[in-house]
Amino acid sequence: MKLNSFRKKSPWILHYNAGSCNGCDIEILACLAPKYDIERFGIINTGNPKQSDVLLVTGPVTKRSRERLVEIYAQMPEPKVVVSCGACACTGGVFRGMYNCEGGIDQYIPVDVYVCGCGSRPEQIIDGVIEALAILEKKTKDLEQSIRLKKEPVKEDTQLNRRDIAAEIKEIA
Amino acid sequence: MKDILIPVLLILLAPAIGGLVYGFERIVKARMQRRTGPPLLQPFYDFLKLADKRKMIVHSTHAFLGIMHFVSLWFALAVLLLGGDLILVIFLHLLSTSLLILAGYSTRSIFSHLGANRTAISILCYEPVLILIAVSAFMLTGSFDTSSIFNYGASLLFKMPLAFVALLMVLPIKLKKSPFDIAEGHQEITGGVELEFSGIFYEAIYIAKWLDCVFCYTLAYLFGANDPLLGMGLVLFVFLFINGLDNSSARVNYKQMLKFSLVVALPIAFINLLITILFLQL
Amino acid sequence: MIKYFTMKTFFKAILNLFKKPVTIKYPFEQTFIPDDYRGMIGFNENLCIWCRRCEMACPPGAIVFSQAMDGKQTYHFNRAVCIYCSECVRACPKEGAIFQTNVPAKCALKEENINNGWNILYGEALMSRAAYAAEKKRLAAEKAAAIKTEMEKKEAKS
Amino acid sequence: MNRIETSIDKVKDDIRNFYKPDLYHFVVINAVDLGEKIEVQWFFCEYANPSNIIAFCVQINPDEEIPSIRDIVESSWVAEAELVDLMNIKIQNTAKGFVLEPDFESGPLRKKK
Amino acid sequence: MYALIISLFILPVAVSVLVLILPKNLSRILVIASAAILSVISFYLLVSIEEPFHFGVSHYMNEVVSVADILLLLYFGSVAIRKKSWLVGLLTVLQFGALLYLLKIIPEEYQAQFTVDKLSVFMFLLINVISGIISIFSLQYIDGEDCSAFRKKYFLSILFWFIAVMNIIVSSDNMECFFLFFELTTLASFLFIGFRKDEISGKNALTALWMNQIGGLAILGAIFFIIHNGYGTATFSNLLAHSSVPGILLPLALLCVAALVKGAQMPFSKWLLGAMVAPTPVSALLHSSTMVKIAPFIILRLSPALKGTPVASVVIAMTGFVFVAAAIGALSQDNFKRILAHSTIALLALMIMMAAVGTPVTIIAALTLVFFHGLSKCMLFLNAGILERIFHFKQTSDMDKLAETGPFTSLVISIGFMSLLLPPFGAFMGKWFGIESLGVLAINQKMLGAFVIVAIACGGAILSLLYFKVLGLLIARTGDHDGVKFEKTKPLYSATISILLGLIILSVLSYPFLMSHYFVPVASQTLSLPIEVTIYGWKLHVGAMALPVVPLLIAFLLLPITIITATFIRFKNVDRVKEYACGEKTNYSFSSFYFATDRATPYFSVIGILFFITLIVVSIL
Amino acid sequence: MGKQYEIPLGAQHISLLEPLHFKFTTENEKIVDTVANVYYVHRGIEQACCSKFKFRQVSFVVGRVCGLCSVSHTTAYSQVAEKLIKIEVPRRAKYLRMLVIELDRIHSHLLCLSHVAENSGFEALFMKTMQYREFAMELLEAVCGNRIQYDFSIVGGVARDLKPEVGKMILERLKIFKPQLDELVDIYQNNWTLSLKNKGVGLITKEDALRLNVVGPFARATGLAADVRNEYDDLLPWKEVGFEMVLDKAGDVHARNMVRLRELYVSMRIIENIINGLPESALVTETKTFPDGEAVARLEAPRGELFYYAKGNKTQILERLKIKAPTFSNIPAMVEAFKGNEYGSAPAIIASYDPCLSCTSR
Ligand code: SF4
Ligand code: SF4
Ligand code: SF4
Ligand code: SF4
Ligand code: SF4
Ligand code: SF4
Ligand code: SF4
Repeated sequence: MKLNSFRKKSPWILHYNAGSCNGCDIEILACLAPKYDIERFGIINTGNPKQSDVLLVTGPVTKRSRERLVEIYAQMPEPKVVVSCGACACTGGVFRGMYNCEGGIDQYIPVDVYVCGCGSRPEQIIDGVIEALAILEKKTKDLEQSIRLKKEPVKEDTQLNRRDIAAEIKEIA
Repeated sequence: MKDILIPVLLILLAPAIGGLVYGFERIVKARMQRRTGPPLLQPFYDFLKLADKRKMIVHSTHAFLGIMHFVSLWFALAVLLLGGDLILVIFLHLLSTSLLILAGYSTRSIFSHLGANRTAISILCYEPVLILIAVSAFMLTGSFDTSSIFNYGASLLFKMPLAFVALLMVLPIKLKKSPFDIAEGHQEITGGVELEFSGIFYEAIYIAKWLDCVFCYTLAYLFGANDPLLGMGLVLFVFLFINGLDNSSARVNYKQMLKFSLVVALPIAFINLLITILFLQL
Repeated sequence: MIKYFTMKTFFKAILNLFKKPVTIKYPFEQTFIPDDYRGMIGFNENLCIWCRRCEMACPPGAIVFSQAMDGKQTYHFNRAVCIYCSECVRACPKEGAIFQTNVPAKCALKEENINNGWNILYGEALMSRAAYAAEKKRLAAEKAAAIKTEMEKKEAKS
Repeated sequence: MNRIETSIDKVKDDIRNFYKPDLYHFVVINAVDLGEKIEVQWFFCEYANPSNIIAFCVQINPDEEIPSIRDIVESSWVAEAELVDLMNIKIQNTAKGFVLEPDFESGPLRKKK
Repeated sequence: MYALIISLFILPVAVSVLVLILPKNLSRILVIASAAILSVISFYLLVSIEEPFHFGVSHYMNEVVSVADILLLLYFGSVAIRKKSWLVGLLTVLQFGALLYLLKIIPEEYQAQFTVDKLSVFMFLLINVISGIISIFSLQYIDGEDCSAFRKKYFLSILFWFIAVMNIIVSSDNMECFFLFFELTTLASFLFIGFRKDEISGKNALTALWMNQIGGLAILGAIFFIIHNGYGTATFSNLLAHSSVPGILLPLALLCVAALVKGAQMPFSKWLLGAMVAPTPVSALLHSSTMVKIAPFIILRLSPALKGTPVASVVIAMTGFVFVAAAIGALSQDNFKRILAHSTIALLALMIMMAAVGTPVTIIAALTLVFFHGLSKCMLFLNAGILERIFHFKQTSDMDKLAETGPFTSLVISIGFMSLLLPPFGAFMGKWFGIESLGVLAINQKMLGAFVIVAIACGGAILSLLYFKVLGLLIARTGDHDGVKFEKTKPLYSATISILLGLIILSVLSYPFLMSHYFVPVASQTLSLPIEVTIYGWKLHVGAMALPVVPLLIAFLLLPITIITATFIRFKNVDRVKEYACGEKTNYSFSSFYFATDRATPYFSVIGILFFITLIVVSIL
Repeated sequence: MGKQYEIPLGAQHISLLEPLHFKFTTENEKIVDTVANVYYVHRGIEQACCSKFKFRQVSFVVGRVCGLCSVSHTTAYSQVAEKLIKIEVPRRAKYLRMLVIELDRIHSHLLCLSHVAENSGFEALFMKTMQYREFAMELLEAVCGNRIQYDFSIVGGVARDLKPEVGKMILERLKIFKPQLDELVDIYQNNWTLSLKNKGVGLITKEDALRLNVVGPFARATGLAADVRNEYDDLLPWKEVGFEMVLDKAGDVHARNMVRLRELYVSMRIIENIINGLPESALVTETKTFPDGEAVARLEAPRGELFYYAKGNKTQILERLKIKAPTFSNIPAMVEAFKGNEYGSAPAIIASYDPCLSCTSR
């Protein structure tokens, strides 16, 4: 495990429940608890999108949650990663195709890590977050590089990202 | 020369020291909850990370006030460490806090507002007590300068233990520790004033928190000032006390806090002042 | 007010400092998983009789069979759709064809395209089956037609 | 389960005569689409003899307005609001949009014609 | 010199007559010019007067004063009859009787009626500069008033007449004369408050009248006791000369009562609060440089005699109480002007307290407070006028859009409030000195010292809370706008405000200079003590006290610059996001804490009355 | 503008596990009015259960109505489905169902308590409760094969048997848990700051409870004896295994905490009794009939009465399934109980309702 190399980062998580059954949410809570204690990795559950790096989403995104999810995602500063927790957040799980939900959060925001399981064990969530940390680091580097090389990076992170990177490029030029 | 050198070094290193204290505090907190906790240098990792984030602000006034909060707090700390006038230090601290409060008010964000409201209330809770303690110290030493406390023959702790008790009561308010962490009230107002800061701008607030740690522990140290060992012991005691308290109490609401401070802490400080004036004066 | 100073919790908290944390070192040490943990679904192609009952029983549709034109079926399973209810195992008439392991599913990365990919695969699988069925029907019809023409021919001959 | 069949005009009075807050527990209001008609059921149970579940059943046409029992059973507003959205029926003094987005037209629990 | 001082008395009177007759444009020019001239004269006096300058006008003056006194009382009597106010009537009758008796017993000998020392000059400067600015401001303001053209002129006329009265009052030494002008200010405030002629104005004007009349009565009483007990003539200088005579306490106490009444200390705060109904320049005038400032002035005058007496102790205790009580009272207010008024009462209490303590440092603190409070309050009240006239609101709760609609006004008001609250502004300096020097006080008067320190600490904290409440509303804004475009106000408005703003910032920046060259000489002359000012290390030593100048200077730079920069700064290349509202998009309404502290007012009044009684009782014992 | 603040709480808020939105109108942080929006989690399960899923699959779907008392949902559904297909469940299956329900209750109550502690700003107690709660999760994992979403009850019986060694393990762990529970009771009862935050807060009287038809620990904390376990002897033999009703009088947050804590003792006793007296029989009753007719079933989930109504039409797919969750009944009372409290207490009050909106909105 090369975990030590990730330790120089401090991912702060934001948890949003987009209509899940609470199953995965309580497992996220369990991750914070002494037995799993994800603060070992410097993780804090901030509850504040503006200071978070990792968005942990559960639930299949109901129609009413959709706008809130996107809003919260937009308020998080890059670099950020999204971890979808549990089958229903990944793909809709058992709720696929129900009339009021959308079948997976990646229909609305780009997801980096999918944590499987229904409900996912805390171990799985930790694995997912650690996976996310690597991506976070890579994204940070990409962002730096893109500023240095004055070129557009990370394709997948949509318009939002591109706009501010363009601004930074202008600044350097 | 040496007199100046050490404080100056301390001042320059204050954020680093504060960061370490903060990191240590997080570990202690975790241990008190039977967790492993983050590594000691975690605050610095946070620091590095925050610097990397995309810069996002609500508006410039808000962000700028946040930065100035940090600057002025550092300045207040510098005056304290350089042995400046205690009352002035308290007011300079008020100044820095007020910048934070204004930052909170400057956005149209509910929680930020509530946080600012509550911070303003908490000023009401601790400022008079601190002033009374400072005046008591003056009564003993004959000067408001912190340096004179160092030069005073005995430790303040033994001369005015009640003042120390009062200090113990208001420090959790200042450090935003349970049961008086109402200004931050994570589960209620998600951080209050800090809420709208992000990235590098949050960094200023974050480090200001570390500086606040140093500030408060320095106040505690003053009670054992002429005996460094006692001073350190006091700091350790205060540290344990505050964290122990933090981990064994729920958050009260602001009215209860106000009541507590005005009915318990303030009278204690006042009695201490009276005792000092009546019996102990030079 | 007096109670404030007689807080048992306070001293307990201080004492906790000297106790060992209960935290497990998860990513560095594996945790205990019971043998009958409901983990990944395994599939044994050799035992399967391709009855598709598991697919039928699966609530979220995490199992899909696609079918090639030669009639060979392929089993697809999506670990991000599966809710690990083991209903498929219960539904299977052939013991061991489909079974549940105690390995929790690994998380998937973006590259795996686990959601949209599955949607596409699902559609394709259904199409392939429809195509196979149509093909089969066509063949059967052809065969029937051939037989019919043959019969007619025979009839005509006779 | 005791079904008490009644009619839309009488149901409110029936419930008013029947319901005593300290004797009966209001459970929920349910509706079932029977095709042509919709059956609405008000469920109560007795605190003293809990196995005794009483259901006031009324069959209505989909466009009829159902009386609200909010003035008898205060807590019935949630159930009523939900029914309005999910069954697409009318209940006195109850607006759409509590459960579903206000622009969601059809009642999802109705049978598709 | 003499001519200059007299011109300070005559010129405003002349202007006050001229504005009544001159056409509008001419009178405008006249007002502006005379405001400038008055300021220049008082500035020149400041530089030139070294020793106290005694002079008297011809001895007809005494007769004139007596006649004027009687005429004034007759007018009050007519008011009492017209308004059917038995209280005013009673007080007038009492005053009349006392006056007549006094006229009989006052020994007929010539004496200098006027003394102009540094304290008077200090007041001159404050009065003339600030009132001048206010008069210029009112030119514009009164234009928008809904009244006849004559009344507009009449308003300006009283204003200048008031300036003259103030100028005389701070330089008069003779108490009889002092009484006359004291009551003339009462009259002025009565006319001002009643200016709008509606029911509330009338009622409040009457309240102001009778309350201030009590002060007048107290002065008459003081004169009576001085003469009756045979301490010589009824002049301030004579009083100070006799300060060690035991029975002198009673007249001192009575004069203190007069001061406390003018200073609107509880329970007499009502008249000042009632004065809000008058046009806003009046409030500015009453609160900043004139009227209420008579209170600290009297106490400052008397402080050498007062120092260390039981009377001083009672005054200190009382003002300590008022400081907290007024601060608490202010918390419940929502009206901008009322908040200002309450804070005036609180700060006046602080000034009086400082003056009553009477050590060099506290005198300097009192002077500092008087000076900076005058500037800040004037600016704030003028802004209150602008808010009414341009933005059309009076409640603080409406101010939350101000940062966007009126960035300049909001900036100015913010600075005004900060100058009442935060280091390094003057008001803060006053508070700070207060605490530090009261520490010294506590060495002698232990209990009192302790009590007052608590009062200042708490009152200060409560006041901060109050100011935060307002500042918070002022600074609220949504998002950035490119560049700050100041709102358009009337030229006279922005000119006066800018001058005041400049003065505040200038005086804050030059505070160490002001202190050593302005406040210290005044204080030392008032106390007739030499006060040493030295700079040693990074500290400025004033008498026994040391000011850390360097940290202060840095604080000087830190705060104003922060606030001003915060208004103008625009971060480049930084993205803007919306506020966090739990992911929801609806708008929510805001407000700040409010405190229903007005319930406590009756109790405060009772305590205040008790203090007044104690004051008299202590002085008799 | 004026003296009133409107404070949003939710949809995303750190003190909430679930998206629900409260809009508090406050004066000086004192709540004067509350508006609640609780339908963020509406997914359309009822409709899906009577159109998309076969009636046997439905028990897995209704489990996902909510992860916290998924076993209650599956059991309640199984009961109603068994009534429709007219079969009797084997005794051992009934006992095992009760076992898992009680284990689930332990973890659910502890979760709720920890959440109350967290929202009262008592992080250490949150951590402690969560730490002690882990044993229940481990036991559930051992019994059902998953930490949440047990999928244990299926139509006709239960999905898996209890291994004897697991039974032994449960008894051992309960022994360890007992002193821990005593410790928790001590803290929740006696901690001064916590009682400041919890006593007299979020008050609902017995009259209110009757008027607003409150259920579950919420109702029992007011003194209203409403516990389905007391009632339905025919479906699950609660009385046999030693059920006792726990009541309190105060009706505030503290009383709710105490009711939950004391119920844990009852649950522990029930579990012990079940394991000691587990009858031998088959696990599932097989049948090939399809559901027909109407039936209702009630079950005491950790948060209160769960009510299922089902109607079959002799096909694989149900005609109608109605789920009435406990929180659904409590919403009217929830909205009322805020009035007059400090905003600072609101998160704790919310947590003390133990709101679970995923089944309210389904
Ligand atoms: S994945 Fe399963 S357990 Fe997790 S939230 Fe979704 S339905 Fe619940
Ligand atoms: S492109 Fe225009 S409309 Fe779209 S996000 Fe940017 S600023 Fe807004
Ligand atoms: S019931 Fe299902 S498995 Fe059996 S023949 Fe029909 S489709 Fe195939
Ligand atoms: S375990 Fe359940 S969800 Fe997973 S494949 Fe089998 S039947 Fe489908
Ligand atoms: S049910 Fe069993 S035998 Fe049938 S297709 Fe599935 S795995 Fe194969
Ligand atoms: S685009 Fe947005 S931030 Fe910019 S001026 Fe318009 S409203 Fe303000
Ligand atoms: S009451 Fe809550 S925990 Fe229970 S099923 Fe409903 S949502 Fe889940």
